[in-house]
Amino acid sequence: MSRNLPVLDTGAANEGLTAEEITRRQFLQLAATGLAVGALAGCVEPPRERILPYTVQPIGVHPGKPRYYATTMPLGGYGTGLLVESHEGRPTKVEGNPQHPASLGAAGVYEQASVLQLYDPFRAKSLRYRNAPSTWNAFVREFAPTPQRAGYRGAGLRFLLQPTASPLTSALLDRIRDRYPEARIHSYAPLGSTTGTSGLLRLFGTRVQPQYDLRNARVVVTLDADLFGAMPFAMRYARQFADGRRLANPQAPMNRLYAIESALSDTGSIADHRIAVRSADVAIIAATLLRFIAAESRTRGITAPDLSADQQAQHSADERWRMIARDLVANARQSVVIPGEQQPAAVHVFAHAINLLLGNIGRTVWYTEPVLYTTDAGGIDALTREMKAGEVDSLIILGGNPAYDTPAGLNFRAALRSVRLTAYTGLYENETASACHWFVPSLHYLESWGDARAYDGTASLTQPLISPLYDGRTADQILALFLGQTDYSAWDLLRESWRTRFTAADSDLIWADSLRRGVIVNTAAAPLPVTPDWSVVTQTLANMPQASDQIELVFRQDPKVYDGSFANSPWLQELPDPVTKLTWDNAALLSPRTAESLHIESGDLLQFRLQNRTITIPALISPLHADNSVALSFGYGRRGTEAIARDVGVDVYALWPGADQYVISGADVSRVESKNAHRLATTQDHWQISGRPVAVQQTLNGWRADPDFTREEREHAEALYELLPTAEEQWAMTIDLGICTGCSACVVACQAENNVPVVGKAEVLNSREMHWLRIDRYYNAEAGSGTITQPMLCQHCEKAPCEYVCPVNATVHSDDGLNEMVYNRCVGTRFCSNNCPYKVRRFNWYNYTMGWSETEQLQFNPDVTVRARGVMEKCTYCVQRIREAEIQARLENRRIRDGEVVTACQQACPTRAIVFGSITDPESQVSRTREQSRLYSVLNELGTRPRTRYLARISNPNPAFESS
Amino acid sequence: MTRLSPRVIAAAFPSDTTLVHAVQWLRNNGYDQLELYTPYPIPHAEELLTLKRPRIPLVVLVAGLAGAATGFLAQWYPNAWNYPINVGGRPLLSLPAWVPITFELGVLFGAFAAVFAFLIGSGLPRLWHPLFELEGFGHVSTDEYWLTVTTPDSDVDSARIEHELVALGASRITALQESA
Amino acid sequence: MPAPFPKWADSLFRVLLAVGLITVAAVPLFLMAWVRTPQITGQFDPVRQPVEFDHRHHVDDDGIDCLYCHEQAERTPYAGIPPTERCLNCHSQIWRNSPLLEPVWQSYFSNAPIPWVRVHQLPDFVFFNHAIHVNKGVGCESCHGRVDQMARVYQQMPLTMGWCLECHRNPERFLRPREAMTVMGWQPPEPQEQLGRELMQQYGVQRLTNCTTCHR
Amino acid sequence: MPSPELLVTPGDEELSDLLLAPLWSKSRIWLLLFALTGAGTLLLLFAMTWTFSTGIGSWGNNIPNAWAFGIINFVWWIGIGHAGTFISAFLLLLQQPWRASINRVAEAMTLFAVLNAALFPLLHLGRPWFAYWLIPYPATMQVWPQFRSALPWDFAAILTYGTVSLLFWYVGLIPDLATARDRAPTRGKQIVYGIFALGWRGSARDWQRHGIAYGLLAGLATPLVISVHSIVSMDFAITQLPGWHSTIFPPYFVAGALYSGFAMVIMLTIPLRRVFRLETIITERHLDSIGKLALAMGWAVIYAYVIEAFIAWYSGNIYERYALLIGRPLGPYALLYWIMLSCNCAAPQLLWLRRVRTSPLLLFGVAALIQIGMWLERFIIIVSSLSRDFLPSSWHSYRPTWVDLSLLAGTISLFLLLFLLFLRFVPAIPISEVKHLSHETSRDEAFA
Repeated sequence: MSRNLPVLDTGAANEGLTAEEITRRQFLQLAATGLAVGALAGCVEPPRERILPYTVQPIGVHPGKPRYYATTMPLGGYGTGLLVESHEGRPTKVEGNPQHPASLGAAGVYEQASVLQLYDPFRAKSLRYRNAPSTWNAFVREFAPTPQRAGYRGAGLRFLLQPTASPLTSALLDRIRDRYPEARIHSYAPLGSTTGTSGLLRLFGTRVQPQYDLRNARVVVTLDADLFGAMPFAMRYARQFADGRRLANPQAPMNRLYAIESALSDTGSIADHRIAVRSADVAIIAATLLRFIAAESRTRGITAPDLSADQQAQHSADERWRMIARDLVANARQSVVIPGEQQPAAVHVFAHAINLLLGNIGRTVWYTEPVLYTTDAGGIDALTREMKAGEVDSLIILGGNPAYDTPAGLNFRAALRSVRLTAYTGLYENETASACHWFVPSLHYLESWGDARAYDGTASLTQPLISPLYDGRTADQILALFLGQTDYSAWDLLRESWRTRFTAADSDLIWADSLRRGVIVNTAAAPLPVTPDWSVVTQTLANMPQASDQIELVFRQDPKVYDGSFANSPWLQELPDPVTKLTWDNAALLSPRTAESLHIESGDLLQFRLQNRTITIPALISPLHADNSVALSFGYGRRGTEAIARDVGVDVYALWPGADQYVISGADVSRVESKNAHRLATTQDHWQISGRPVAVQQTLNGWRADPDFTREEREHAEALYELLPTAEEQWAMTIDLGICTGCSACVVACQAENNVPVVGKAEVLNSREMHWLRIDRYYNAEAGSGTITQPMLCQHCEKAPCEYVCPVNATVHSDDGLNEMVYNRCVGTRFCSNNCPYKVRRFNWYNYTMGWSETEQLQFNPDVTVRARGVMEKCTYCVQRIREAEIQARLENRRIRDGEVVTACQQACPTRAIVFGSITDPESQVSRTREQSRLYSVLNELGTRPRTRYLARISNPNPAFESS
Repeated sequence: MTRLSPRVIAAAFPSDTTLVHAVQWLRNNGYDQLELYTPYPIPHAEELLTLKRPRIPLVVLVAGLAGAATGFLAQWYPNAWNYPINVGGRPLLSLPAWVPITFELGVLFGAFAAVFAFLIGSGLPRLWHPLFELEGFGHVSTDEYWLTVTTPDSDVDSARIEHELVALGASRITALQESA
Repeated sequence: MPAPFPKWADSLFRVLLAVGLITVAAVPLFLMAWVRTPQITGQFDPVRQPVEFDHRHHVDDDGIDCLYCHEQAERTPYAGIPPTERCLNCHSQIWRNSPLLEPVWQSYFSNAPIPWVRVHQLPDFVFFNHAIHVNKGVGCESCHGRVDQMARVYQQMPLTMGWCLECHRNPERFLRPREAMTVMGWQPPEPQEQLGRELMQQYGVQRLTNCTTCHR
Repeated sequence: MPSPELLVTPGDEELSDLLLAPLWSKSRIWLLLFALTGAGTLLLLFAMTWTFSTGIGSWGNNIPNAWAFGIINFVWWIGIGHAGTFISAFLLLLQQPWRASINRVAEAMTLFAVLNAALFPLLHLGRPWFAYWLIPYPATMQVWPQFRSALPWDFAAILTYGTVSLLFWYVGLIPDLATARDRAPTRGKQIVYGIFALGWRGSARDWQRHGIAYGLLAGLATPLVISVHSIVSMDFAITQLPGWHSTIFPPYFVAGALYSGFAMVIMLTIPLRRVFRLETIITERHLDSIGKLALAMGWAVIYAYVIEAFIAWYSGNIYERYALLIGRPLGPYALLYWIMLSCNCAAPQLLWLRRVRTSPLLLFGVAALIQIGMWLERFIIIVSSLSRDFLPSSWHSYRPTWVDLSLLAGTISLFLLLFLLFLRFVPAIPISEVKHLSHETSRDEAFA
């Protein structure tokens, strides 16, 4: 409870690291004493608590009132702007920054989970040199002399960074290249594919980065691209796409999405046409599309090169490609074809050739200079080669985890041994840390100063919300060492670098403004004019590989642990995979037919052999997966000191042949005979909706034919008797299934906001996961889309079945229409759960929260009771936020404004699929959604009168497909 | 004439039939202050001694109704009056839901009433009783059939009674002064 | 075999029986009474503080207003415990050498908080917001009692849920004008019930008995 | 002609001694059984301690299967209890003389079964230490129980049922305790039984009041026993869960309860008469009659099954249809379902044969099958309905843990343990009633 919280400020929050700062040890002790009493007390009186006031109270700090600070989280080299909630100097919750282009107010699973990573008890706490604890001063002594060494031009000096767009880091790197001409700077991240840039380099002759805008795209085609999941800027794309299908009525215009991919992705699950093909075949399909479009365009008198000359690939036999091509041409200048980042260069060439033909450039697509810092030093393979050749004297690894996440084919770990001196900085003492001489804990972005650029180049600042918990440094500080700036704090470096950038006059003003906004205005990259070289296209077309149907392996980003850097986050480990609903594991995904041909079932162990490397991994059959394709996700099978990630799942890097080689054919697959199959903890076992009116959907034409098709599921008979809530506000929620991609940001957001515990694999296997909000996913062959995802949370029924069966009044109805769950009154009969037709209630079978470490408890939301063993819990519509707003409104003697109360899930949702508000205000957003004709209640016939209603999903399939 | 303290004669019989005959004789001769002690309820005892039925059923009825009332109030007061809460949109006065407990408490009270009425009416528990002091009274619960008759203290009477009871098959006869 | 029991056994047995029945009935009654005693509610137990701060003196003699130290009461959920500097606003001038102030100076110079002991402690699942109560006409005294008469502060009210409900159900019985918020021993100028109803109108006070009003 | 309730009409004294014999004599076999059941009871205590200390999580329950073994056992035990009250109270009102020799055994069974049943609602709570919140009392928080829920009904029903059964049993017992007092071989026993006999002297007036009170208790117990299992059935019927939400539940459950109850009476009396040589007191006539009752109840249950399925189909409700017509016969618990049907519907048909009803061995076998079948019935009703309800997304099956199993085994042991103690220290056959009966029969013979 915040009341029990030690009232003190780390001071780091806004005005730099001032003298106000209190040491980490004190901070933790005090904070912990405040939180130790976090759980429901039984009948016993707790001991007298202490209250620790400030000695000198900082201006504007009101204990008990959270404060919000804008900052930026770097991921995959790009920054996402965030607003972070802070209670007495404890960051507790991450929200999106509406002003930031990558966020637009939303925050995805990684952003949401990052706050827990800050408090991860397994983070590295101190420096180390050769397995012995060391100090920063010792580290400085080791490297500070380097710049002084007369005549030393950096021979044998190598830096390995993760891809970064940080202006500060870039500036430092430039200076380092000036100071050490012979030093080389390499950047590597397993998912940092370079095929796209090289493809465009070939097509345009310059290094460019494509920028997409879906706002005025009527037709979108993705070529193995997880537009709304894995790609940078995914949240922005999702929002833009959703804006194209927020249908108020059947006549509203609607965009159309074709997803051509192997493994089902968030993008595929919301696509109007999801076409499953081997990733290896995407190139051929792209080529086919290109040919059709070229031909198609010429028939319409649009000038386009003749590409039909050379041999037809067999995929062109498939009518669907022709139809897609027609659809694209019909929507020329307002369509876009987007290639997957992990697809080979050829696909990028074709995709952008198509966009050129369609005249999309400048409308839905344009090009800018690459935002990421690039050198011509070559990638990880070049570096490894040099290391093996003994050309590397000292290697400085800034972040990442190359000893783990580099392709086994390179054998980077072994190469490290042939380097005289290696230093590594990272959050954890992971595989790389143990392989290097020096280890320096790095700072979490929530405790460090820095900057970043978004995918479109927009720059923004990273400011700390808390003083460093452990003895860490930023990568920039280490780089500065090599420039002789030994005792510079991250703040000094940052402020200095920006002072030069801002116009000197009002530099400080801009600085303050940028900190407050969370973005630095007008810093987006400018569009570059490009001229394509069509001969490149024809060449590429000419030497296309032949399509085959041998089994391919697809190496991909994991939707939960990214490339492994989030593997130690309990939230993400327990987050059900958006598609497979798998937790605490990774598995080889394959289609039912492929599984059949291999005679395996889910849970059977598969062995993959590729160039004398083998891994053994459980199989998981995923409907709608492409045949003869196996998807393997990175990031598991960790061996570092991160206890939670340790030995969870299987390390597929061990099979990965080489950087940028994400799709591999020719691996041999065999079933491993074993007594008991591996138990995969999935949170949803039944994937058929079996004709039940649960997740309702309709095609656009179907809707136009019958505008009121949900009437059965909306209208309810009059009740014999009823007691209706009477308060001024009546809370309700509407969820638009038409734009829910199932990305699961809401699930983690809810977990973070409401202190929802993590239970572990064993408990998940017994269906005891605690998520208040889950995302149900059903497969359905009938309708246009392959699947439908449905966020399922407490429906807050006006005639709640759970309430009248509770023997102790522990779950009752509030005057403002909430289904209240009173933890401290609950005796745990679980009768309510039995009578909940939506099964959204969760039970504390054990004392799940008690296992949390001192630091993790710092993340607890002080406005929400931490539940103890034996009580029921469930979604409360974030009642703590409602009451907060209510009190504020009453203090000001006014009504609560529409949009003043925002639930955690609503706030996180990238597509704004969740709308919340009061239905007593006819003008409120939620009231308006409830007037729509596709509104319905789940299990309407039960007469529970849910306050949570859904808008049926409308899909927009190509009529041509249905006719054929 | 002065009132003399009465005396009690207790007689044991081997069988219920002999006992019944003895009783009939005593009643016919006007000795009405009788009590029988038997291992099991012998048939027709009521008629023999012309006992009137105790009012236990009435007591049970009243108690039962009281119980039911208690049960009803114990539900109405908390849920409809003292802390009215909207539960599942159901009306505060959810009468049908209150039937079971109302009934159960009626039964409970009734049952207790029945037991207490029986115990109090029979003056139980009573661990000690003058009869327990009598030789062989223990057989009453097994295989002997006893009667006690209270007589005015006149040797004539008692002698006559005792003699007659023996004739009627009494296996054992004891006389004792009734204490108050 | 003799008669099973002597005469006296009878009366003894009945007495024992009676005693047994009475205890069975009495135990729950006793418990219900017991949980209402200060021993359980924690009332009237003066708490020793790290600093011998005498409210009686500061409030009564010096006439310092509650809000001078607990200045957040009107604006935030927590009334706020004054920062050390606040004590020194005065005591850097007067009584500066008093030994009683030793811990205060220590805190000030070492920049370490004074570990005050909490007096009014609600369970962790209860969320109480000072601002809204104070602004809607609930006086300090109503919950904290006559602090002006306490050398060492103690909890005067039972702070049980039932006690809270008394006011949440019938605010009119307890409300007072905002001006009189911090007055100790305030007496309603007109009949409380009537005044209360007026104030409820004026401040827009509601009768809140929803669970989530306090439990979240 | 039907075989009489008593094969012999011994003299009062012999009869008393025969029926009191177990109280005075020690037997090796009794000690052995006592040790066995005692061990089982220790297991129960261990499992209970484990549950309380580590949490209800140690059971196999989950969401959606929030109720499982705990409630299954509860319903099973409370059901078994019913036959006792039925035999002693209902048959008393119907003046069935044959009840005399077995009613006390049946009542004892009821008591112990109810005791076991009462354990589970407490055990299965998430926070058992707050169980008293189900009682309406003036709390300092001024919050009350919620009486629209069936659980407070349950609480009241079981409380009443347990108490009334105890009173009924004890009132019936008083005269026999007096006999025990007067036949006691030692002073000690005389005093103990004397105290419990409350000074019963068996005067005509006492007998009269005793008779009336006993009759009234029977009159109260009979509707009570019907109400109790009806209320238990409402724990399920008042919900809207397919497979629970059904108006036939009250009669259905009462019938099922009596069904398993009679089976238990059979399973107890058959060894009892054998061990204590009571064939002359508990005669084939008794077995025969209970057998018939069991058969009748079997048919009542079969009827309920049929109606349940028919209504599910007739309602046209897809959820009901799935739960009863697909989920049960074909779902994850199909095997148990079919075993249940064969135990509850097929097996009892043997009872049509008099030979089966009167042969202790066969009858015992059938009873055992019914017992298993009825436990499975509760499993099917509860688990198969919960594990697959409305939203396919939340479907999940259930598997018991060692704690669940220990609790079941433990309560069975406790039940037998208590029953053994009962046989050893309480006149298991109502002496005065049997005497009464024997005198009547002899009188009948005299008139004949």
